[in-house]
Amino acid sequence: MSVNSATDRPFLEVKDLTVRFETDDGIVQAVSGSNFSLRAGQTLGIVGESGSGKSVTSLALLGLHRTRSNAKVSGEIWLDEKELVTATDEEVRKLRGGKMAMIFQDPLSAMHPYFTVGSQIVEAYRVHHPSANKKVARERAIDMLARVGIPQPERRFHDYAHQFSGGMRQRAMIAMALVNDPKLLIADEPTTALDVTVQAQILDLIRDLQEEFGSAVIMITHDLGVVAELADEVLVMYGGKVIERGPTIDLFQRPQHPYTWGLLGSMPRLDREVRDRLNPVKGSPPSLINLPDGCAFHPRCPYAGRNGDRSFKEVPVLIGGAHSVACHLPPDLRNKIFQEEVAPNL
Amino acid sequence: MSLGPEASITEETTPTADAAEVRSPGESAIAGRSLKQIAWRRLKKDKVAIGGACVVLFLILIAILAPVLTKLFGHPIDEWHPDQVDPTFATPVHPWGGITSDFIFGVEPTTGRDIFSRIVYGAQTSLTVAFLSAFLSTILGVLFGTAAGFLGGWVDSMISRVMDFLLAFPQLLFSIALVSVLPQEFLGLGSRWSRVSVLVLVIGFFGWPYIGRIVRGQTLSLREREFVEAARSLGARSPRILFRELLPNLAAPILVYTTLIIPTNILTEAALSFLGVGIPPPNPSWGGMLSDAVTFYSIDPMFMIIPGGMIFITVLAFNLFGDGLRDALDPKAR
Amino acid sequence: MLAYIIRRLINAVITLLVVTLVTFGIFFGVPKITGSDPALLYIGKTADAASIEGIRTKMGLADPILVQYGKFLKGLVVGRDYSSGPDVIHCPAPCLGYSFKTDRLVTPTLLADIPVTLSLAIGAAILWLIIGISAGVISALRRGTLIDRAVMTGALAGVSLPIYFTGLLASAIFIYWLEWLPQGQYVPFTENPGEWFVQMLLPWITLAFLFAATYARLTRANMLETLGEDYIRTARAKGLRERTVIGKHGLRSGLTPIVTVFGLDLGALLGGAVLTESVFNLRGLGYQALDAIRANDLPVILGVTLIAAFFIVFANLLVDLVYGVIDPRVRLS
Amino acid sequence: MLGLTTAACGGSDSDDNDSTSTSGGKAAYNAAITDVVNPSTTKGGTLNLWSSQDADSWDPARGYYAFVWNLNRLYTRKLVEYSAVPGKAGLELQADLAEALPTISDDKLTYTFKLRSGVKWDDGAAITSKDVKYGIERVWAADAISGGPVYLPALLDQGQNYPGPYKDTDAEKLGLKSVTTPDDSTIVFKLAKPSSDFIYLLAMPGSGPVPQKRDTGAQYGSAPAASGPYMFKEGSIQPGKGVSFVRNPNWDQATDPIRKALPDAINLTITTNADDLDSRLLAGTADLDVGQTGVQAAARTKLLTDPNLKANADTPTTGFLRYAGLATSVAPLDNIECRKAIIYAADPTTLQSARGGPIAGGDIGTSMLPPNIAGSDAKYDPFNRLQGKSQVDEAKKALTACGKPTGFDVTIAVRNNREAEVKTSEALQAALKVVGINAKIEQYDGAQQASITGSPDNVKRKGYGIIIGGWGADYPTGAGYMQPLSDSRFIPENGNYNLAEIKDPAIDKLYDDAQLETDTAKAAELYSQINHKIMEGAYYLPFVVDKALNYRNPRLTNVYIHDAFGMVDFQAVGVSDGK
Repeated sequence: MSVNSATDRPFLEVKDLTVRFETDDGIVQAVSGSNFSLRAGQTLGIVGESGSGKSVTSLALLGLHRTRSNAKVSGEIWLDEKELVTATDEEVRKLRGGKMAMIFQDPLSAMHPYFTVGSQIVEAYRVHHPSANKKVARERAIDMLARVGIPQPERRFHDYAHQFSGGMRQRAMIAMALVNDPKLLIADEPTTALDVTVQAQILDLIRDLQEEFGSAVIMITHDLGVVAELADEVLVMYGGKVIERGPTIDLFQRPQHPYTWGLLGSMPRLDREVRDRLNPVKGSPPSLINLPDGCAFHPRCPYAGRNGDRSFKEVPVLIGGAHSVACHLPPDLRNKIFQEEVAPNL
Repeated sequence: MSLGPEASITEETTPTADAAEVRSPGESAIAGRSLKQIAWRRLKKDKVAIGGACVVLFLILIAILAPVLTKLFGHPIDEWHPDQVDPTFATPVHPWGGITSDFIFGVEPTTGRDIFSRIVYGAQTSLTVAFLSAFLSTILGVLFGTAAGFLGGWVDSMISRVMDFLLAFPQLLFSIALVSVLPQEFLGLGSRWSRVSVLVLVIGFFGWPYIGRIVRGQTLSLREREFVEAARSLGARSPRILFRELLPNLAAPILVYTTLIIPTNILTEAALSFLGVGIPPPNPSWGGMLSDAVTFYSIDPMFMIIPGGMIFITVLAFNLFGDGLRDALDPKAR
Repeated sequence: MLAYIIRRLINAVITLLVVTLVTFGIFFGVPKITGSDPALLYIGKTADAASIEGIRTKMGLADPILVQYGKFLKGLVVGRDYSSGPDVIHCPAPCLGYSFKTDRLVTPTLLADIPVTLSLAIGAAILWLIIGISAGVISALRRGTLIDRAVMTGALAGVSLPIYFTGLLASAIFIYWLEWLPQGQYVPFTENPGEWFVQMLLPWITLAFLFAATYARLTRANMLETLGEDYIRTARAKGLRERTVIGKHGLRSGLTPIVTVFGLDLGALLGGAVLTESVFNLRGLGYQALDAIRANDLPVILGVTLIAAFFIVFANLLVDLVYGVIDPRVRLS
Repeated sequence: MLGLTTAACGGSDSDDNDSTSTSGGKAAYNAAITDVVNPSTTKGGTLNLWSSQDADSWDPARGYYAFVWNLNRLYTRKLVEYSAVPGKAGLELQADLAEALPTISDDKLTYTFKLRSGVKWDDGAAITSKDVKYGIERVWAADAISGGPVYLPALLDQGQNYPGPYKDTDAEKLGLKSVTTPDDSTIVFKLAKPSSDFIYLLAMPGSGPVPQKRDTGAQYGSAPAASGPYMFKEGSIQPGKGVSFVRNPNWDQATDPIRKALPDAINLTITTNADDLDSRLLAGTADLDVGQTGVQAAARTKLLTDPNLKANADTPTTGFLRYAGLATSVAPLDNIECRKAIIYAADPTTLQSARGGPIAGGDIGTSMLPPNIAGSDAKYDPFNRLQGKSQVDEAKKALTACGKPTGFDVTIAVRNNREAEVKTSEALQAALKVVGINAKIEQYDGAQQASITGSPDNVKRKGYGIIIGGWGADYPTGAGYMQPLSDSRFIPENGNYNLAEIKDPAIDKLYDDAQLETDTAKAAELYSQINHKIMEGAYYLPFVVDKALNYRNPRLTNVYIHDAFGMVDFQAVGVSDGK
């Protein structure tokens, strides 16, 4: 788990990805021009409020937007030397669930209520292994159930999703995702629907499996704690844009964007004195139909006015190296504010 | 995120909307202030629904102006015109069901009465019955529905049982039988309006369980919802919760389903008249005209097509409008 | 499970009892109130007081209403006897009564009508299921396209057309104008399947048209709701072919609610499709009921209402049981 | 008869020409009214009768439909029977089971019949006078076997209160005192007072013989015993489907001067679709509509516009009269002038169209005695209705005379199950409106007629001033037709048909005189007087004399309209092609 294997090409590379939906109420800019890459065995965390575009990004990667006629995707997605945006539906379908798999949030609604969990896993396996007969597939499925730590897999194989406990359900979900040892695993809020104790178990499970399969993982969450625990690199999204990107440790130690500060501020910490209260980001996320002019965050940004009215006019661009940020505040001013006003409260 | 991106976006575009409304689609019909605005915007955009609404308004106007229209373009509904029909064959002398500049919708076989006037007055009957019975169903439905859902317990089980029972009833049969045993005239309403009120009673009565069920369901789900809980925790008394919190939120579904049972009632009224237990002659009703047409439809199809067409247009218009309204208030249903 | 079924059966019986009670009350009670005397319906042109009295006692109309009801129930369970003058007519259980108008036992009379209604209902059901569901699925998948619009417009028109209009229209066109179909009347399947088919064709189409419209709308709505579900997205994420996603995952849950509606509709129809039967002169339960009501033949009215209610209640029960099987989340208890 | 038809055809000349041009025997429009069409004696073949309504009952004592009485001639022989000839002659009675018309005692109270020898039941048993008496006794058992006419008790019960054979204590169930059977071939009737109509009552199906051991009471209609040339095929009586008759092996042509019995089999098929019946008639797959109530509107057009079809059609008067009774018990109709106002205001033409027009409906009615009954006179038109217009001035005059110059309110009671009657009520309402008489139409359940318009109390209470009705004679004499409608002694508290509630001693007297009059011509004169009295009293408003446009299959032989039934005499018909 190190970031220094600089030579080999990234396993996943996303260039200027833009996703927009045409709805009755107008064009929705779900994701606009986000860039990021990911190496095999690495974990990328994407954080942001709901509607920041993080989930849409993941759906775009899997090409799930394709079934929705009103979705427009532009940019490039390179998965292991293959470009996905321009690829045919059939090509993408073959990759889906095979080379790249996804773990969804609420597993209860994400699993078909009328089919047994086992059969759904078998289905997932056989679609990518047409040669495999039922028996093989069944063994494989039971084996996976066992691998994700479900007791008595043979028996549970025949159960329906609603008969599983929350945690077990999520394990089953993971088993279904990993049944074809994907090279890229996208986990969309895998733990939000679960209670805290189970959350930890699931995260550990994902980490172990990742090491076992050596696959790349994209961890989508609004919970920085999860990211801190798993990710090598973090992407902060706001209003459909990547506003800050950097190695996890670096980002947690020297967060650059006021929004990131807000997120950190809203994150409960064990080492924090009980007396100081959390200070979450005030205000509500922007409408993706008509984003505020200039910096999308400016209406909620307490420091927006600090250097003239640029924030209200220009859209900031992501600048910097390994740790880059999209903010109009000059770096020195930003550091000053962080040191003097924000850090003390964290 | 349980609704997938598109729906979650509608969530973000309506920031003031109560989160719960979006989390559970079924309930999203329950209007928050903003939702009403959205609904209205959607409705205005829905050309078809607006079209339906216009036709409905037009028909209502016709019904109201029936006497005037008859004076202007027609002849009295009970005035016979033997000169307009062939005495031997009983069919209109002029082609196309006897349509002439004088009788713009043609004339009735046998009697030579003016179909236009009879259609116009038929609209009066048809719409009156449909609206009043829908109104009655709604009142009863809301009353029992909220009672069942809100009070719960034995009240609920009682009312639910009654609703199931009524729905398990051969309704049309029973309506026919009922109408034929109920008195032909009372309260000095005159044969026409007495029968209208009988129809309203019967149709309205059999209609209420449909609304009742929906209202009950809504009330049950609302009962558990935050704001009711809140109101309760603030020590609000039941009636207050019922009228200040629940009913306003039931408004949307009630509106939709009331609109949607009107066309059904029109069809039922016509059916009863068709089966001969509707409005007594010489008062016209579309269903009645259709049943008269049975004897002649092979030789004088117009006599069947005109009233049949009217029923069709009317019901269609109401359905279009009703659907539009529902879609507008409940995006999931689109 | 068994306990559940038993409880449901008991409920069903209770419902039926209430139906009989209400019907009985209205048709035997009201005449008592309004003073119209059923006995007079059965006497000829020239009625003398003595014979009217005779009939009244023979019909048991002299008894108080509850006694009459009791006798009716008894007949239902163990059968009863009616005097025919020299000897008695035995009416075996389930005895729905004896029509003094036609001098026939009600039960066999109605049983003889069931085949007609049955052929109508079943035939139409097959048609409307095929047409309605496929139309609904297609327009759900082609949502927003021209096809979708066309289907939905057609469906809306369908639900807005009164069957007694489409029926007449259809026969005017196909029998009188185009002369594709012959005049005629119902012929039992057992007598002549071909003729039976020809004669039932128009009723089937007419009835199916109405229901197909409803089902198309229903199916579309369900499918759309299902296709919006997470598990459909999951299915896609697994890399399943669209065919499998829609055909297996989609239909499986999209069509499950249809089962309920279908059961209830069929149940209601078996009780007599009054309008269709009267438009097409099909002497089924519905027609029988109309005749009975017009002729004030109380025992028959009571019998038909009871049978109709029976079908509906039975359908309800069946639907719930079936649902318990097809939806693993539902546990019957 | 010919002249009568001509005159009766109020206005439409075409009929006259057609009917006069009918050369004996050839098929032509209305030929069967006056002549036997295609006379023949060829036996064999099957007669296919169709009907759009089922028989009310095949039990002779219970049937009341005209066509059922007509078909009854196939399987039931009575002591006397109507002759099998067209025209008025058909109204004459002829000995059937009896070897001759009865010997009537001088006091006109004792009728003695001698049965023919060799008359047998379909099972071979001999038909005895006891069978005849038993059959007649069944008429008393109206509680068990209701539906049929109940005339005989009025003449034969004579205070005995005979309970009917089923409650009869007599061992042989022959306890009716006024009828005696000295031996198996003799039957004697003793009347309390003379009645010239009595013999007609004996010609009714209900007076036919019934073998006591085969009587199953209410179920007898499902397998009646046969004395005529045809019997019901085993188990062929299927309610709502039809019946089939086969030859009765024990019937002997030699014993039967009336019946021809040409076809080998007669099938009656009941269809649920009247239009289907019509198309079958025109296609020749059906021979006759046994109801003889006329074809539907659709077929009517075809029939009358195609000369070939028209040549096989008849529009006989059915013997039914359609009218409105003007209830004298309801103000202001207690005043004759107000009644006159209604009659004058009524528009004969719209009323006629409401009934179906001059051909399918009937001729404009002018008085209360239909043409097929001795004593009627089609030229008698006291209210000048034949000119076909409502006479507003006359009506206004009458109103003034009645003291209601501006008109009055009145209720029209009409059966809800009779489309044509509802239409007539609407026509009447529209016409009355013109002179300021506001009529309110009240439809009542036709099935309950006996207790609604049949109950004078109810009529008074509900104020049914105008009651739409129709009547056909049960037997073709003035009394048989008019007495229930006009004799003050014929007003029961239920099932009353004297709708106007005429209480005129003069009329009652005339009926009694008529009963004493055995000479039919003289009786006819008396009935004509009654008819005049009824019209002068403005008790009834006659609408039309019913006609029905019926089609006969060209292959049929011996077709003619029988005046007693106003329809084809089914028992006489044969088929030419032997199929």
